[in-house]
Order: sequence, then C-alpha cells, then structure tokens
Amino acid sequence: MGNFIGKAVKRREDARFLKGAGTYTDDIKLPKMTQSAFVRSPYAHAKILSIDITEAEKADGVVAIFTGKDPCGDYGVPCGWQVDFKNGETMREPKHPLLAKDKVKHLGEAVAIVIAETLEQARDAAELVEVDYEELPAVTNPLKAMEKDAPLVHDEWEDNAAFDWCIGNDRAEVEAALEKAHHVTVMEYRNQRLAPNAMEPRSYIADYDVNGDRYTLYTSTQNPHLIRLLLCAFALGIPEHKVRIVSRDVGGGFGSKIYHYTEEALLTWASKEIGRPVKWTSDRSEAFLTDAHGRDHVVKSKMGFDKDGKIVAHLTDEYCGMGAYLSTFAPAVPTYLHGTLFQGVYTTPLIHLNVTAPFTHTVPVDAYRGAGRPEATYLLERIISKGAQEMGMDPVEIRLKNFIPPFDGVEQEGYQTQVALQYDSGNYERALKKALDKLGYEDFRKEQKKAREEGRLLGVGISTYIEGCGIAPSAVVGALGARAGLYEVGQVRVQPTGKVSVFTGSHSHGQGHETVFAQFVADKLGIDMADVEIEHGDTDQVAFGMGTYGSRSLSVGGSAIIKSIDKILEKGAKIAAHKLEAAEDDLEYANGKWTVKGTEKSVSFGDVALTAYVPHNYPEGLEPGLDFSSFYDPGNFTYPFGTHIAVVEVDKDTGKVELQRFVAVDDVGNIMNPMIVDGQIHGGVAQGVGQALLEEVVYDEGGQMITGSYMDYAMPRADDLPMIETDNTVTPCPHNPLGVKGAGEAGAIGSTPAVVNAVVDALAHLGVTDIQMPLKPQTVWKAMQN
Amino acid sequence: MNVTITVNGKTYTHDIEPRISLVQYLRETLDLTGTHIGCDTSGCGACTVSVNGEAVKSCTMLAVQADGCEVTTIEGMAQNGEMHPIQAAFKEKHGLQCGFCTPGMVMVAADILKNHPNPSEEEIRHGLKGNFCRCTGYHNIVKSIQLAAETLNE
Amino acid sequence: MIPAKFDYIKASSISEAVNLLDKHGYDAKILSGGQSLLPAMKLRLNRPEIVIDIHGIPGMDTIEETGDEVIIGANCTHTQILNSEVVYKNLNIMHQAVQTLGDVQVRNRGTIGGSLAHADPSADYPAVVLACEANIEVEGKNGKRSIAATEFFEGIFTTALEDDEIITAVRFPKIAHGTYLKFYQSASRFAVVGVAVVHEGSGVKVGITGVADTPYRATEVEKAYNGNSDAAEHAVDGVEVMSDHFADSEYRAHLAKVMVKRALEA
Amino acid sequence: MKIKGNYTLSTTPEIFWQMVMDPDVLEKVTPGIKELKALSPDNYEALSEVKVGPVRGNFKGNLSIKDKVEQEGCTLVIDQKSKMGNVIAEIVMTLAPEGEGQTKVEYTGEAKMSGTLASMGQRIMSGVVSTLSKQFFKSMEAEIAARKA
Repeated sequence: MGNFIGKAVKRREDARFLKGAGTYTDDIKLPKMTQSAFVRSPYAHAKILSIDITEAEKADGVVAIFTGKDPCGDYGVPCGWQVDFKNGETMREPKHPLLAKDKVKHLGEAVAIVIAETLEQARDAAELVEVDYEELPAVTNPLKAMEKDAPLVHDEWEDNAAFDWCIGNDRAEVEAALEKAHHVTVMEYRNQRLAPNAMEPRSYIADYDVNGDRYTLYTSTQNPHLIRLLLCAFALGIPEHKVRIVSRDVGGGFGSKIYHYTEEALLTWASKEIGRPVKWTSDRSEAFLTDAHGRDHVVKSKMGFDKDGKIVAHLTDEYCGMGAYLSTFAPAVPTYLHGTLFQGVYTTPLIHLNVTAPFTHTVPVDAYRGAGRPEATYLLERIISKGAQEMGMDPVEIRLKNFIPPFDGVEQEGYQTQVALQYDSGNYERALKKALDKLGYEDFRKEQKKAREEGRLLGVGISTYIEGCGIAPSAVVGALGARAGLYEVGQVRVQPTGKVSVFTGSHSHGQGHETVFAQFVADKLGIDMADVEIEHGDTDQVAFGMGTYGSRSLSVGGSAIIKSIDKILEKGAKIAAHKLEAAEDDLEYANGKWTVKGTEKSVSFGDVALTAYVPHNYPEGLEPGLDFSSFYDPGNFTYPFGTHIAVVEVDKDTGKVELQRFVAVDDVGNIMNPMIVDGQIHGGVAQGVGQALLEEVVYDEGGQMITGSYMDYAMPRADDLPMIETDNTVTPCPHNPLGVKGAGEAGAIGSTPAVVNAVVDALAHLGVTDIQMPLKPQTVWKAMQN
Repeated sequence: MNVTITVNGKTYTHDIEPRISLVQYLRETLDLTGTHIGCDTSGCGACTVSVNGEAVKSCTMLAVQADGCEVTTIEGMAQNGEMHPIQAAFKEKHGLQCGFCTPGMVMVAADILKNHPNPSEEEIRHGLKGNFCRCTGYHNIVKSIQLAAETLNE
Repeated sequence: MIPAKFDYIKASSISEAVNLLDKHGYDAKILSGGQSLLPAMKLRLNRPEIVIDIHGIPGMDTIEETGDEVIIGANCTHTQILNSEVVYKNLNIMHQAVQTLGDVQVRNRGTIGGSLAHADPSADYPAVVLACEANIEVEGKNGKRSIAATEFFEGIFTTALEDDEIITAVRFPKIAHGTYLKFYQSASRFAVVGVAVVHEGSGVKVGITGVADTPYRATEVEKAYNGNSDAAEHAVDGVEVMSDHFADSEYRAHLAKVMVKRALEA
Repeated sequence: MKIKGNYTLSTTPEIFWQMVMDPDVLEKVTPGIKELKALSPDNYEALSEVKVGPVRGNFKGNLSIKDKVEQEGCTLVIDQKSKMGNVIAEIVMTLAPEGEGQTKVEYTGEAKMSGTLASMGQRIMSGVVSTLSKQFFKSMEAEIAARKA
C-alpha cells in the first residue's frame, strides 16, 4: 500500500522510554513547587463531625491546609453523560465535591489536602489532621443497594438508583418467546469489580501564573482537551483560554485516566490560592481507593433456543454499580456501550436488556478497557456455550448455526441489530474457522478425551466476540446522553522546508501514535517518516481534541488527519500547477511530487511547501501557507470482531488453572502496523485473562477494601501467561478513509469468556456448568466438589 | 546523614534523611527520573536498579543503605549514546508500550541474563515475576530478552 | 510512601548491634535486607524510632560446611543461598525453597536471618528449618545461645528471640533427601501452603507453613507415615487452620493434605 | 474478622472474675495498655501501644464491659483509633469452672477494622489479634501465679 502502511515499523517513542528519558508527570519539577498529601476517609460512609487542623498547621514546612469548609468544598466535578430514568425522571446526579464537607460516601474519599514544602512534610502533617467521624452503615453490592432498607448513599433521593434503562424489543414479547422456547439457559452471576492498575499512578501538577492570570495543569490523562473542557466549564468555572493542560508521557490508562478527577480540580484551585505550583502523585494504595474501578454488574439472564440450537430470545436484567458518585463516562458504560452489543455476532431475533444503576458506598466505577463491551461479551459467550453444553451441542456448532452471515458494508448493507446499532462489516465465520485451524480443534478434542481417561482435566473455550468502538457520530452519542461531541481534530502543518508537523487531539498512553500516525502521514504524502513529527498532549499546541479511549485514535483521530492531508494535497496541487504552468487536472501526485501526466515535468512536495511560505511567484487569489486543521466526526462506530480460544488444564486436586494456549484471531479492519496491533492484542488478552482467573476488588460488608495492595489484588505476572498466538482476518471498515476499526480493547473483550468457557469445559463431565469469576483455585475446587 | 554513592559511574556525596528511599534519592536529588515508582509494597518492580551488580527494588532500600555502593540505573545502560543490547532488543521486539515499567524490566533482564546467559522461556518468565507490565501481556518482553541473550552471546 | 522519621545507626559488629538493641530495646528495629520491614514502615504500619542496620557486619554473610552441618550466616541473602554449591549439594531442600521465594530483586536483598526473625506465618524458610531441625544461633547481652527451630516460632510474627537478641546464623544438619513444595497465593506469592519433608531412614519430618498462624511440625503425619503417603490426611490434625479471601479454612486444610502427600511422594 | 478461642486458667471463676473487673489488673495484663482511665463504672478510656511483628502503633479510645453475669461472663466492647485505622470489636467471654480450681474461658466475637489496617493488614491482623489474646492470657496466668505466691 505504501512504504510504511502495513509494515511493522519500529516505534520512534521507544528510544526515550528505553533510556529512561520519558517525561511522565511525576518526573516534572517546577520552580517553587509544593507537594501535597490527602487526608482520606477510613470509612465507606460516615458523618464528618469535626476536622481539627491546628496541630497539622504547626508542623514543619506546611504551606496550607484546605478542607471541605473552604471555598473549594463548594466545587465539584461533573458527569459527562446523562441517562434518564425510563419513566422520564432526570438522572440523579449528586454533587461530587472536591473535598467532602459533611459526609464521606466511599472509603478513601478526600476530606482535606495538606500542602507543604516537601512530600515528607506533607505526609507527616497529614497524619496530624484529626478528623472525628460518626460511622454509618454502608452498602457495597449493587443488588443489595436496591433492597428496601439499604443505607442511602445520597439522602436527597428515596432509593439508591441513579437511573434505569432498557433497550431492545418489547419485554413481554421476549418473555413470551422464552416461554415457548425449546430450551432456556439461565445464568446468574456477578461481573466482578476490577481495579485498572495502569502502572503509572495518577499524577498532577497545577501551576497558577499570577502575572498572566493563567493556569497550567500537568496531568496524567488520556484526554487533555476533555479535561480542560470539564475543568473550565463545569468544575471551576474559569475561561478555557486561561487554562493549558499538558499531558506528556502517560504510563498506561486502560480507561482509568479518561475521567476528570477531583484532585485535578482541587490542585488547580489550590495553586491559585497559595500562588505556587502544587504537585500530587498517587500512591498505589491511594490508587486502589480512588482510581475509577471497572465492571461491577450483577446479572440475571435467560437465553431461549429452538430444538436446533438457534437462539430465539434473550432477556437480561442487570444491576450495575455506579459507586458513590457518577464518574465522567459512568452512565454510558452499562447502557450505550453495553446494551447495544447484546446482538453479538448472532441473529437473535428478540432481545431485551433492563439495567438498574444504583449508587453504592464505593469508589466510582467507569470505563475500564472495553467498557461495557467485555461485560456484554462475557454474558453472550458464556450463555451460548452454557446453552450448547446443556443441549449436548458442540460450542462451535451452536455458533455456526447462529452467526450473522458475512457482509462487507459496501456490496451488502450493514447489519441492523435489534439493539440500535448497525454493524459496518463482518465475517464472523471466517475468523472462527481460522482460529480453529490455528488451534487444531479436532486434534485437541482427541487429546482431551485421552487426557480425561488418564484423569487429567483439559478444556477448550471459545469466544466469538464483536465490539463497537471508535466512538462516534456526535449526533448519535448526543441523542444518547453524551454531553460532549466525540469527533476528533487533526492539524497538519507543512513547514516551509517541507517537513510536516501533525497535531492530534488523540493522546498516546502506550499505543504508539508517534509511530503509527507518522506511517500513514508519510505514505499519504509520499515523504519519509523522518520528515513527519506527531505532536499531542498539550492544549496550547493542539487546537482541539477529544482524546484516546474506546479504541478510537486511528479510526477517528487518524481520519481527521487524513482530511487535513487531503486539503494539503488539494492546495498543493494548485501551487504545483502554477509552478509547472499546467492545469491542475493534468497533474498526478505520487512519491512526494506532482508530475504533469505523461511527462517528466514535476515539482516536489518540498518545493511546493517553500513556495507556499515564500509566495513570490504564486497563484492569484490563493492564501499563502500550507496548514490545515480538520474535524472528523465518523458516520458510525466501527465493529472489530474475532475469535479467541483458550486451552486450560485444571489441577484436579487443587483447582488451580493453568492457561496452556491462547489463540486470538482478530479482525480489526485494515492494519497500519501489525507489530503494534499484535502488542495491543497481547496486552488486552492479558487483562482479560486477569479478570477470568485472578483479579477482583473485594469490599467487605462494611465497605472496607480487603484487596488494597499487590499483596491481595492479583494481576497476571509473566509466569501466569503463555505466549499468545495471534493472527488476523481483514474486513475493512467501509466508512472511514483508512478502513481501520480499532484494536485497543479487542483483546480484553474476547479473552475473558474464552478462559472461563475452557475451565467449564474441562470440568463439564463432572457436571459443572458455571463458575464465578475470578476462577481462583479455591472457587474451581469447590465447583468440582458440588 | 552523609552518604556517598556512585551512580552510573559518577560519585555523589549528599546529606540525606535516613527515611529517604533509594528511588527517591535517585529521582529527587539526582534528577534521574528514569527509575519509576509504581507501588508501595515492593510488588511491581518499576523501581528496579542495579546495586553492586544485583537487581534490587529501589523503593525497598533506603538511600543510606546504599552508602558506598555502585548503583546503575536505566540512564546508565546506554554507552556512548548506543543503546545496551537489552534496550535495543526491547525496541526490536516491541517489548514496551507505555514505557512506565520498561526501565525496571530492562534492569531485571540484565540480572536474569547475568545468571542465565541462555535462558529458557520458563527461566525468563520466572525471572520477571517481580515486575508488572500491564500493557504487553509479557509476550514481547519475553521475546526481547530472548533476543538480547542471542545478541549478548554473539 | 514515606516512613515516619527515624534515626539510622549502622552497626559494625554483632556486639555493637546487641548493645544498641539493649539500649533502645522497644523503640528499635533491626534492619537486615529490609524486604519486609521497609514496606511496613512505608505504609506506616510500623514506626520504629531507631533502625539498626546489621547489613555488612563481618562474618555474618558466609555459608560454611563442617563435617555434618551447613551453617548459613544470618545476613546471607536468598540469592547467595540459591547460588551456593554447598547448599545445593548438602541442603538441597533449602535450594528448592529459595527458588520459590519472592522474586529476583527480593532475593537479592532479603536475608535468611531477617526472614526468620520476622516470622511471617506464610514465609517459606520456617517450614524448612522445622523439618530439618535446624538451630537458630542468636546473640544477646547475656551472650550466645542456640534455639532449636521447634522452639523458635511462638506465634504470628513472634519468636523466642529476646528483645536484645539478634540472629547470627542458622545451623542445619546436612540433608540427603528432602523436598519443599509450595502452593502460592496468586497476588503476594507467599505460601498458602508450604510443605517441607525430610526423609530420615524410614521416617519423615514434616514442616508446614502458611496453614496456621505459626509454622508447625506435622507430628501426626510423621507418626502415621511408615512409607505410606496417605499419612498426609493428618496434615492439619489439631491445627487451627487460617482463613482469608484467597483460601478459606476448608480449602486450605484440603490443600495442606494434597501438598503434604505430593511432598511425601516426591 | 472473627475472633474465637479458649484458654484454661489455673484459678477459679470467682477469682478470675474479680481480676477482670479490676482496672488495675486489666491495665497490667492487657498487652500494650499504657493507661486505663475509668470514665464511669465499666467504661474506660484506654491508651495502648500495639507492637506485633510488622505492625506497631498507638491506639486511643474506649474499652467497656457490658452484659455482665457474675462469674459467668460478659461482653467486652473495644473501640480504638489510630493513624493506621480504627478497630471496633465486641467480644463475648464466657467462664466455666473446670477440674480442680480451674476456669475455662471461651471468647468469641467480631472485630471491624478500617483504614490501612483493613486494606493492608487483614492477614496480618488476624494473627495480631490471636497473638494479643495469647499474651493477655499468658500475663493473666502470670498475675494469677503472682497472687498465689
């Protein structure tokens, strides 16, 4: 396709990371910078009776101490998405204060900030702040939160519901179809709460410049412009042109760094108050207590099949915990990012999902790698496999029976689901067959049979997922409650020397934008990659943007850049035509030059660039310069899909699961850089396997977290995983110029049910049909005993 | 108290509080911010540096304990601007994404390869047990270390 | 995370360390490798006023072989033990145990003396020293004494060490045939069950860690053994089995039996 | 966190009862207690320092005794606060005579922790409580021996 597109080009950002020369927020030191520490609630729910800061104020090095009684206590951070009740009642949106004033509503909620000359001094003084609490009863489970006598998270409403919501066909119709179904498979489980655990803890530095009356916030965020918007327009009410957000290197996000956190706004406020820069970097212990968590759905589901194994109806009720406050994207996660995926890759004719979203006395829940889509996929891929098991069918057979037939979105129309979306293009059977071949499915079944005779427990699990990403058409998300547009911005500035600077609102926190974006920019312009520089992460430098999440950078951010390139080439052609004294229509552009068709006469990209900025001999009426900015608002989501297969062996004496093989065949549309796509899949799979086997945030009944460190919160380590066998099919996205779909979340979406299906398969002959995640040895062993 | 530490070949003497960890000293006093802090409980390995030739978690060592020691950080791995073969291998095999755990990974890889010049996949995975990576699923980190072993053995 | 303030004193000899400990007693903590102490101090779960660093005291970090014994200095790091030819040949069970302990970086710093004095109920060494019937050599203001491993562990994080005593070395008999097996907690990698089995003639000695609040000798298994690994059924006889979110007492007791059986058969 | 255990002391329920009800004795035998100040009958303000293995810290709060049935049992209510987090426990203690002048003490209860203690120290704390209970009875036994002597 070009010199760079589709090639495994090595990453240009690696040199600085490998030499320890990256600039993460905590690496930044400003003159006169102060340090801060938070005093946080040791209770999930309590009245604040008093806060005594007298001793703390006297401590060495203390610059200032603020509590909820200070003006900052009147500010709060907003939620970015509104989902109203089915009966029309407006979503209940509690104030999410920067510091709690009267009550704390989750463990770790901040009640005071101590600012001091050094970090040691801030920590020491924070210990001297005396807070007197009256502990109140708490509720942490979403289902229990909706029980009649559950403790209320917010007193202003009569129950804990933030909103409720449904999607799909008429409930009565779905219920009637289930009544008549040949077989109904039932599942009840909790899609457990997870802590995202990006390896870089959150870090912020706020710097108020009194002379210019300007604020700079250095923040470890995935979307600097969105933070500016929320901080300025909603949290603090300061004009946007007075605020600069800088987000240099970010050490992973996985969703947890999308949101606008209270600490960002509080530090910004405090910096003005004390007239000096203030820094805060989270500890890991604080991260467990305050970073937005993921998942936390309690699910009750029924799927009906006819006698051939064709799905006839699907009905699900879910209780999706929101935590104590509504985080930025939280309402969208169990609704529009979740319910709209209930079609999966199947022709299910009747679907109904009902969601109740209660507040609980826990840290807010928000998007975590996949955001709503892993939860949908887990349900679909588990329940269809469970259905097959109960009906004595092979999991491959049942899927083949139910697949939506192939469609490319060009010759064949997109597939209209029962749950609002229209899929762009898909060939689900092809991905499944490729994965089965890669695994050697038939041979494995033979091996499994032999192993069982020897008393060994081998299992295989299949997951044929789809996801909707690359959000999205702003008109659509707006109609669905988004309070911001979800387009992206790409500016391409050709310098007079012909070198190209690209400014993108997408933000890399590990995805390799500096490389991948440069690849297609260089190819589209026919120049060398070395002549292209990608800039991101500074709102003073990049015109606008919406950031990186939902696997949208390439499909939305990339497309915006393409639009600007098109404008550059269009204008460049005018200049070239003038220089070549030819008609524009007679020119063709290739390999970095405009050539008069059928001749040797040409002018290079660099020449044209120079002419644009030194317009001595220039087309009449044409503006000088070669610099365009474009907004791209996609026509639809993109729909990557694929098949993941896990092979496990379960230790029959201990219940320990060993993941032996993992095959992932993903279709992410056109591939810009296969090395990077594979890397994204590897990481996603590891996180999905983590959910299946290891990870769970556990709050006890009183709202204390008993998995608040790496001593108790288990994440995959190198020896928990095998090599991941990846491959692709390519079904281009028909509606964006690069034909790309998105790869960031696919691994995490497809893998979790594959692993659980494999473990259940290994134990199927013992009568096991379901096990609750995470599949800890104890859980698996107990399942085998019953 | 007064402490003398040689870091990346350069000897420093500083008066430091005993409670300051080695990683804080490196980051705050020497401005060597390549070494990262990822957790509080010695669980993540992001802060791994080499002390007297052995990989240690610099968040779980006081700077005063390093008095008289030779410390190598990620900043000291490249020589004359040339990446160390381990660093080069990480780039070649895409053994990093967000880059935050990477310095720790490179430093522990050096220890693994010192003790196992021809490591098996299992030995590499066993050796990486003390380091979390949330981006790569370890796949390409293992491949990077395998490649580094080949290069170093040439 | 930063510890609360403390004074740091580096001891240059055992007697200096003992004197400092005697003087500051309750307010002092001994620092050897620091792999357990420093995280606790950073979380401010512990805040000693004085930290006495015994790392580098001459003579405390050697591994010696005598006629029928292997003597490991208290300041020997886990890595030193892992790489020791003497241990590999004469005390292979220790070699096996160290392989499962922590990770590369923790093994490079942590010491055997520190681990034993810390007496974590899920640590690996206690099972081994119990099964080997090792002796813990200690020194205090009243001089030196030797504590049998079976007398050493008194409770969770509690040992027979007096306030002014430090561990100087661990004396092991040479062990020809021993096995250490561990089932680890997937987050901390500490033992949910760790089993050390030493074969001696037709009998066995069995040390178990992770199961109770104190590591113990599974005497009922030893009595019932007689060459038959079914004796593992007695692994938790008379023991109050710990319970946590990773393994409740029912599962942990079951695991103990499985792991003992496997170790007996190894 | 569940607390459960038993201990046999070499004294009669009568004497043991007297000792438990005596603040001076309680102050002496309860591990870590530095000061016990009576606020009202059976209700004390307690200052303590707990030091077990990796955990060491100062606690401050209340200790009260309720549901007293002479020589048969009572409930201890402990509410202690510290920088590391707080502990609230209710422990039901029952006494029964056993053998020649001995008393079997059974205790069962529930302790609730918060803060760092809860998130970092669950595993550690169950052991800490069991160690402290053992120390309590050991000291009580020593006190009994001293009184006998």
